[in-house]
Amino acid sequence: MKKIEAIIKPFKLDTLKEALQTIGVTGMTVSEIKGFGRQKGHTEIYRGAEYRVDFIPKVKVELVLNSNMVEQTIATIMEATRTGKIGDGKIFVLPVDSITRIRTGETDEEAI
Amino acid sequence: MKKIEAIIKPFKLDTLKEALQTIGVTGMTVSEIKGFGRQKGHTEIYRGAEYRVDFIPKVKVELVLNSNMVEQTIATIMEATRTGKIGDGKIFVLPVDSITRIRTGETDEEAI
Amino acid sequence: MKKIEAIIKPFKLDTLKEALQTIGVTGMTVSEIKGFGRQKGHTEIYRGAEYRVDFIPKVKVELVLNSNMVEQTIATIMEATRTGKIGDGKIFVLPVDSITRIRTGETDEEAI
Amino acid sequence: MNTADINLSNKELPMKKSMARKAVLPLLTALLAVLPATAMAGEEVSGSVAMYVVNNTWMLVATLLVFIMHLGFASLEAGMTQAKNTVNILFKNTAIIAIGLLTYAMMGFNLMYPGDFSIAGFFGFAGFGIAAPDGVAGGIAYADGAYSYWTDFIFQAMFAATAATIVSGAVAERIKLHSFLIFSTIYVAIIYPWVGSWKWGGGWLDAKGFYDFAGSTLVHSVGGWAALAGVMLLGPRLGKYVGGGIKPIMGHNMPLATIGVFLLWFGWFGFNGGSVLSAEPGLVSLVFVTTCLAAAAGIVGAILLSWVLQKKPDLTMALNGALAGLVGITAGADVVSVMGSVVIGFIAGLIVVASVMIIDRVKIDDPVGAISVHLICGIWGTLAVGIFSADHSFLIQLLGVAAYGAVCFPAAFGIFFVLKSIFGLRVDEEEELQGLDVGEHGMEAYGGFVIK
Amino acid sequence: MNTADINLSNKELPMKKSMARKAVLPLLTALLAVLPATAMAGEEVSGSVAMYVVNNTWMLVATLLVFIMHLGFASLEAGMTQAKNTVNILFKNTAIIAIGLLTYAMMGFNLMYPGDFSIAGFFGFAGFGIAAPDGVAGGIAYADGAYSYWTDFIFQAMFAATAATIVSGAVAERIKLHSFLIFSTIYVAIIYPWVGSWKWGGGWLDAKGFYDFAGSTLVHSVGGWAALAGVMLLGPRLGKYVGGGIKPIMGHNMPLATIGVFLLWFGWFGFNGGSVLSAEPGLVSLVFVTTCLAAAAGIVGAILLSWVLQKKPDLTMALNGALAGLVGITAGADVVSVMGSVVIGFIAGLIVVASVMIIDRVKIDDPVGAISVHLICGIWGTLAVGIFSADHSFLIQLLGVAAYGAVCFPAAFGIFFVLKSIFGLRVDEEEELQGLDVGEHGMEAYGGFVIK
Amino acid sequence: MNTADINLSNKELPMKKSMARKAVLPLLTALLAVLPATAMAGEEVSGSVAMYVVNNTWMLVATLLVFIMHLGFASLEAGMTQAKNTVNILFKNTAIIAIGLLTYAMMGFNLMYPGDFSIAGFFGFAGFGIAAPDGVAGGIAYADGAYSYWTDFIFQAMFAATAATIVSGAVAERIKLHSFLIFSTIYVAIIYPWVGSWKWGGGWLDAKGFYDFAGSTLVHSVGGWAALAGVMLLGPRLGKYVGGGIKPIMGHNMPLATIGVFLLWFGWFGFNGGSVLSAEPGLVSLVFVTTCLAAAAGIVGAILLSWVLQKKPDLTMALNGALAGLVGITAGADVVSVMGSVVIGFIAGLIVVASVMIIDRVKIDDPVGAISVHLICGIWGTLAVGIFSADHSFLIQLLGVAAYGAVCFPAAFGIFFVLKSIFGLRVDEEEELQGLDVGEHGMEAYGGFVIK
Ligand SMILES: Nc1ncnc2c1ncn2[C@@H]1O[C@H](COP(=O)(O)OP(=O)(O)O)[C@@H](O)[C@H]1O
Ligand SMILES: Nc1ncnc2c1ncn2[C@@H]1O[C@H](COP(=O)(O)OP(=O)(O)O)[C@@H](O)[C@H]1O
Ligand SMILES: Nc1ncnc2c1ncn2[C@@H]1O[C@H](COP(=O)(O)OP(=O)(O)O)[C@@H](O)[C@H]1O
Repeated sequence: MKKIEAIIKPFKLDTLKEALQTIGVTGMTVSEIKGFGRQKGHTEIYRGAEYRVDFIPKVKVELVLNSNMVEQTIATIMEATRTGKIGDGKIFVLPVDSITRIRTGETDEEAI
Repeated sequence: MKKIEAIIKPFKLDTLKEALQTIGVTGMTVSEIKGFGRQKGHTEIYRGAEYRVDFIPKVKVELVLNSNMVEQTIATIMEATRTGKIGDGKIFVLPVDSITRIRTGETDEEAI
Repeated sequence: MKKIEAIIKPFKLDTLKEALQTIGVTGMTVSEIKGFGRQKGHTEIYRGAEYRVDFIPKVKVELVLNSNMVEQTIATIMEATRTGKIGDGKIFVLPVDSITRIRTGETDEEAI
Repeated sequence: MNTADINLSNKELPMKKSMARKAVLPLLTALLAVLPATAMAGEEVSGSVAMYVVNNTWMLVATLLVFIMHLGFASLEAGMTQAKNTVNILFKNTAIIAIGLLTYAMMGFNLMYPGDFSIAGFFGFAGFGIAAPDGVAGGIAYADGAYSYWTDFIFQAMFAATAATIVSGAVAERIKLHSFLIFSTIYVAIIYPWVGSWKWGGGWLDAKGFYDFAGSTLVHSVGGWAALAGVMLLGPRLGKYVGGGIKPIMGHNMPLATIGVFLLWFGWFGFNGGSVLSAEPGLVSLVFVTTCLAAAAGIVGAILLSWVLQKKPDLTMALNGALAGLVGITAGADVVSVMGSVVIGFIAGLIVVASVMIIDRVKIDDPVGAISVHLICGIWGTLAVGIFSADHSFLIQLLGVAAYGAVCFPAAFGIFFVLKSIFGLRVDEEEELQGLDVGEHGMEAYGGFVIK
Repeated sequence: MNTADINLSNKELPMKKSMARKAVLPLLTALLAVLPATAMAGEEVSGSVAMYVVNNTWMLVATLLVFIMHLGFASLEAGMTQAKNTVNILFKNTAIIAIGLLTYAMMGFNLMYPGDFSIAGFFGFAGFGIAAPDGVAGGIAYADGAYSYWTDFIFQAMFAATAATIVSGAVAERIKLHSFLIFSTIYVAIIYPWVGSWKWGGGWLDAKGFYDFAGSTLVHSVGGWAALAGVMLLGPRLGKYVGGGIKPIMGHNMPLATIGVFLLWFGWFGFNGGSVLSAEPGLVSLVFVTTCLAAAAGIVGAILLSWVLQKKPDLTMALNGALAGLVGITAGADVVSVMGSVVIGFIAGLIVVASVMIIDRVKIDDPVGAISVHLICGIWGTLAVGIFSADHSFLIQLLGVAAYGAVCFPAAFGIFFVLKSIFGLRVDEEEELQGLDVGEHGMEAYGGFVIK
Repeated sequence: MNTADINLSNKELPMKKSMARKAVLPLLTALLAVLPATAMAGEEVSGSVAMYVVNNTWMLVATLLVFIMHLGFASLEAGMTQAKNTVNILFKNTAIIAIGLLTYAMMGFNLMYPGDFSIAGFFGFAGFGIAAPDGVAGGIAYADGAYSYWTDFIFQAMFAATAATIVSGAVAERIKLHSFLIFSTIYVAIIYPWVGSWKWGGGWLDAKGFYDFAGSTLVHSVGGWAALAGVMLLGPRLGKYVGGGIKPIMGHNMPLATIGVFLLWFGWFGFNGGSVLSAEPGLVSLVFVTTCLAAAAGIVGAILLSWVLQKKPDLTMALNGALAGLVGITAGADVVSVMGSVVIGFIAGLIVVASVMIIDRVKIDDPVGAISVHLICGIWGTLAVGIFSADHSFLIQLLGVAAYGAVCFPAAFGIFFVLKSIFGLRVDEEEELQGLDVGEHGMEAYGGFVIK
């Protein structure tokens, strides 16, 4: 089993959610984060003093799924969230040892 | 070493914290996230227009611990947070290569 | 490839960011979390009733990078964020299977 | 003035304007219409008429000040409770002012000021609806040149809704919306004005010499008794008292709570200042002084005691202290000395801190401290009149306090009890955990988070 | 008094003080300076002079009440929109009050109250700038003892900015700042006062017997028409209407929106109460009553309808309902019965809920419901005068409504259209997604997150 | 009226009521008690008495308007600083109003208006406590029919606390609570009233012809000098100036800051309008006009300059601009022309933007811009009287400015210095990083996050 962490632009979340549902992803966990990367933040002035906004608001989507789903899912994410502009984000894949559904105690595949 | 990520219902956090302390878990990291899953969100109306609340507020608890602690911890989490109702959440276990305590530089087991 | 998760004291973020840039880290993801650990929270009184503030505000920094960068990066993080006081935080290293840059479709090393 | 005047006037514009803008009788003529015969001597306005206009204007200003107290309550209650119940609290307060004004017009006013009592000094009702007596009877002669009939009504109507609002804070975060609304409607339409008639309507307590200048008892305790009844029937919020201990539930927005308290104080200038029922300079200004010094002393008292007991000064206690001082001085603002007002306020500040802690220890869960502020300090203020004013009897004041408690608490308890058996009072556990905003209103107070 | 008096006075302190603090003529003398000849009989002040001072004082209080309505608008609009556009909305409202006051002094006042019309009853301009007539002409004689010239100006000036503010809410979250500011300047400097002159300036509609007491049409509809024109040219916010469906965009701060509505109601005591243009007790108090009962009925109407239609009672609808009732009663607050005011308000409450939903379905995106509240209910209120007041004709009221629509909508549309072709009206997509706060102002409304 | 009247009256209810509700002498009789002998001719009220009541009523309204300015300050300061210090700021402002009112009653009033000076024109003290002169001496005769003794006291008392509040914003986010409270108490109890006596108390500067209508210098600069002294002794907030550069620290809540500024403006109608010390129509309305136009021009000036310098228009500068205009016009609101007020306000708007930037560059860390707004613009406004009013001398105005600076800055510096050596002024680094809310008060402003 794998965990996919996708860092995307906030306004792409709805599109992504719908795209993932169509390929049968039944669950995900989402959080608001701030990103630092190639996409340089802008310089602003507050009461006369300059400052750089380095961290840009992004959304992190976490998906745990079967290894065999990974490729398709990545493809779907790219399709749904890509704008071609710098700052589109990244997709990380991490190994997962086990999954448990708290409600039923089911584990691994059944728990997804 | 392993990392346990538990997605739970927010109001269960206090109970979980106490349960984990009793089994000797000395540290954890917590964040507010939104979850999408089998537990379907409700439909609401705002100023006459319908909308679905798909993402439900959840809490994510991250624990890094010795591999030998994993089983007991999962059991404890389930006990503490299970309501039997849909949306209780999930427990994911991920491998961890190393741990370092910033303050002392201790690593791995000593750093937990 | 590895993922480094560093839990640090919030006011150390700026220092850390600058330190990481100097060693050529080009991207990171940051989030506000609450931490529970050896650093015991304080007891407060609200309208006459005591309560413990167990969870202390922390910042989580996530870095995905080449395995060969890990050591140096850990060293840099420790240097930048260590105060020697309890609660300085932890550094976790997790394995990463793959990285994809949404914008270009580049993968792994090129995608960092 | 009439068109003739206009053409004569050397500056047409404003005349044309005022003429254009309001299609009413010219000013002076309008006034002549409401003059007592004695003053009908031609164009020149008499001092008495001018005095009537000043008095009435002040009463109207007092009215709008009392109105803004409802925003004060809404802000304070919302700030002192959890974010997930904010919409519910704001909704309740918005609904209550509407209900209060309409029911008071429908029956409250004539219940509170029946004129003649059908049951001597105890109950009277002058009929449904409101209608101004014609001519001077509804104008300058209505209250001896102090205010018009409509001014009397609207000023009193603003007071009415207040009593119900006091309850709202105490039962917050767990009461079913419709049960609360029905309770408020009954309480503000019947109980508040009926018991009010005993004193302000010239009923039996008034005859006994009981004194309550602006409502420490008639408004605040009356609301406080209902709050106590409601909280007892509802029980505490989930997670408030666990394993014998008290788990504080933080207010979610302190700036909002502070705005609420300052607006309440602001409105109190009209609540107390207007209760002089005229613009009489000496008296109104004295009331301003006693009211402000009592509030100030209440803050100091609450800060000192909370600093001592909690090691750190508690903002919410300082805010409660201000209100405690204000509620405390309300019964005697015009009959106690300035020094007296400081002492009354300071003691109220001490009382409110102690009361909040004690009430919490006996596991009565009052999220905003409404019972301590309005009931306990309302009682204190009423008794204080008997202590700090030579002209009033402590025993009579005590009798008044007891009389209101003896009727209001059972009445409120009864209404809540009936509602509980019919609709239930409390939302189900899941809704309470999730918050009443989503449960009762299907929305969040701080929506628009990117992730919906 | 003069130094002599002081030395004679048995209590020096305050004399010295007031003397010291203001370097003006002693009070009575000062007044004598503005007395009509008839009253020059020595030291004693006549009742008429006292009356003049009361009237003027009330008008000044009304002025500051209308002022605070601008904070009401700012809060309501900010609360009902997204956090990322909050600074922009607050900025717009801060700028508008400044622009409104300055342009009204520069030309608006003399456009709205030209005195003589150059084009009979249709257009007149008394010249740039403001200057008070000397002596009594600018004082007690200016408006027949109702208020001074400066009072007249500042009261009217506070009204002026309101019209522009109404637009701000409807076009929020997507309009370019400078385009909006230019529009507002033109609209408030020229259109609002010009069309206002038709009625309040004593123009042709006034001659026809059209009635609009405090501005359901002259202020609210005038603003509403511009809002409609702006929204139509701007188009909806991104993501509001997708695939035929409506995606609601939540307001981000309900306590703020509630504060806004209560402050607007608070200000309305001056908006309507001041429109009596004197402190005449009977009339001002009647206006207080009709205004409050209409607002209360509006709340009830909106709550009931939204509860029925949405299953859950909607706070934002209750808030819009209060405003609907207030806008609805504004045209006839002094000429309808108390019962009439309740009916007018209740219907306004129903209308606003229906209107918000319908306007949304026809894909006109009005984030705060300004069009429904100010335009639709403004029209309803104006027509209601023809229905609920025996002395006014429905047809004439209809004519007035039509006349304002026929001029204001095209005028606003034209101005927006020109601005669109020159500067563009709408921020680019990326800025809209990111929010106008960063885009137009380079800052966040809720900054200071540890991660910058 | 008396019971006899009642029975004669054709409408018993209200009579009974007003009788019941207040146990004071019937209105007219009450007034007769305070009439000057000349007016004792029977029931009929003289115009002078009516005038006295109007004047007094206006002064009381002005008083409550000044009161609400304290909420304005609290909101502005909280909004312009970080969330983690919000409770501390709200607490300070709540405590200050209490301290200000109580100390002013205890000694401030009699220090500021001593009547006779023990050190000619320089220092005088009329004794501890407050007590109204009996009968007419404390009523109609107290200030020549302008207001009663109690009105005088409470109006002045509301001003007093203001000076201390100004300091609070500048020293925010790092000062120890108790040190600040002690400082405020001393400053508001002694320094403010003492130096105030030089002008408003009829002291030496008054004799010199120095003019400060409502307190550009006596209130705002006096507070500003203390703010400057405090900031210099405290040093900047951690992380504000690092490596030669300036790191802005964002305000955390712009709606709150905006509410603050609008409430301050709202209160200014009483601050300036009440400083006429009567309801004299011509003068009060003129003051309303100059005050509002100056504020409006201040906004425009600040927006323009910040737009030019920062490329994007800064909301916080627009807000500071409004206050700058208000502070600027305060010294001469009644003696400059309307055009003059616009110029004064506009320049103040430019000054405040430049001042905020310069003060930041010289590393004086003033989180809310209090020094620029109150001190710098206070000085500008005082000098402007010498420029824009023919009747006043620039040099005398300059002398006044210098005199206050020469005493207030050293005095404040001295008090802060002593406190620093005894208790220390600044919280420790860890507390500052964590925030004063938890450190000093053990609570959060926005608590109730699910994770405690
Ligand atoms: N090495 C990294 N580790 C963790 N997160 C990263 C890393 N690089 C980028 N990110 C995240 O991805 C986001 C987008 O990356 P960025 O370099 O700005 O643009 P792009 O995705 O086009 O390369 C960043 O804002 C950050 O949140
Ligand atoms: N595949 C998944 N990947 C990541 N998080 C998930 C996944 N499935 C569920 N979750 C998280 O677990 C929460 C609960 O899951 P849900 O399916 O709603 O109920 P249950 O836990 O009873 O299966 C979701 O809200 C979501 O946060
Ligand atoms: N076992 C753990 N798993 C996850 N996070 C942890 C763990 N232990 C500590 N942390 C995180 O690290 C932070 C600091 O740890 P703590 O034990 O308080 O001090 P120190 O870093 O000095 O050991 C905690 O607040 C928590 O967020």
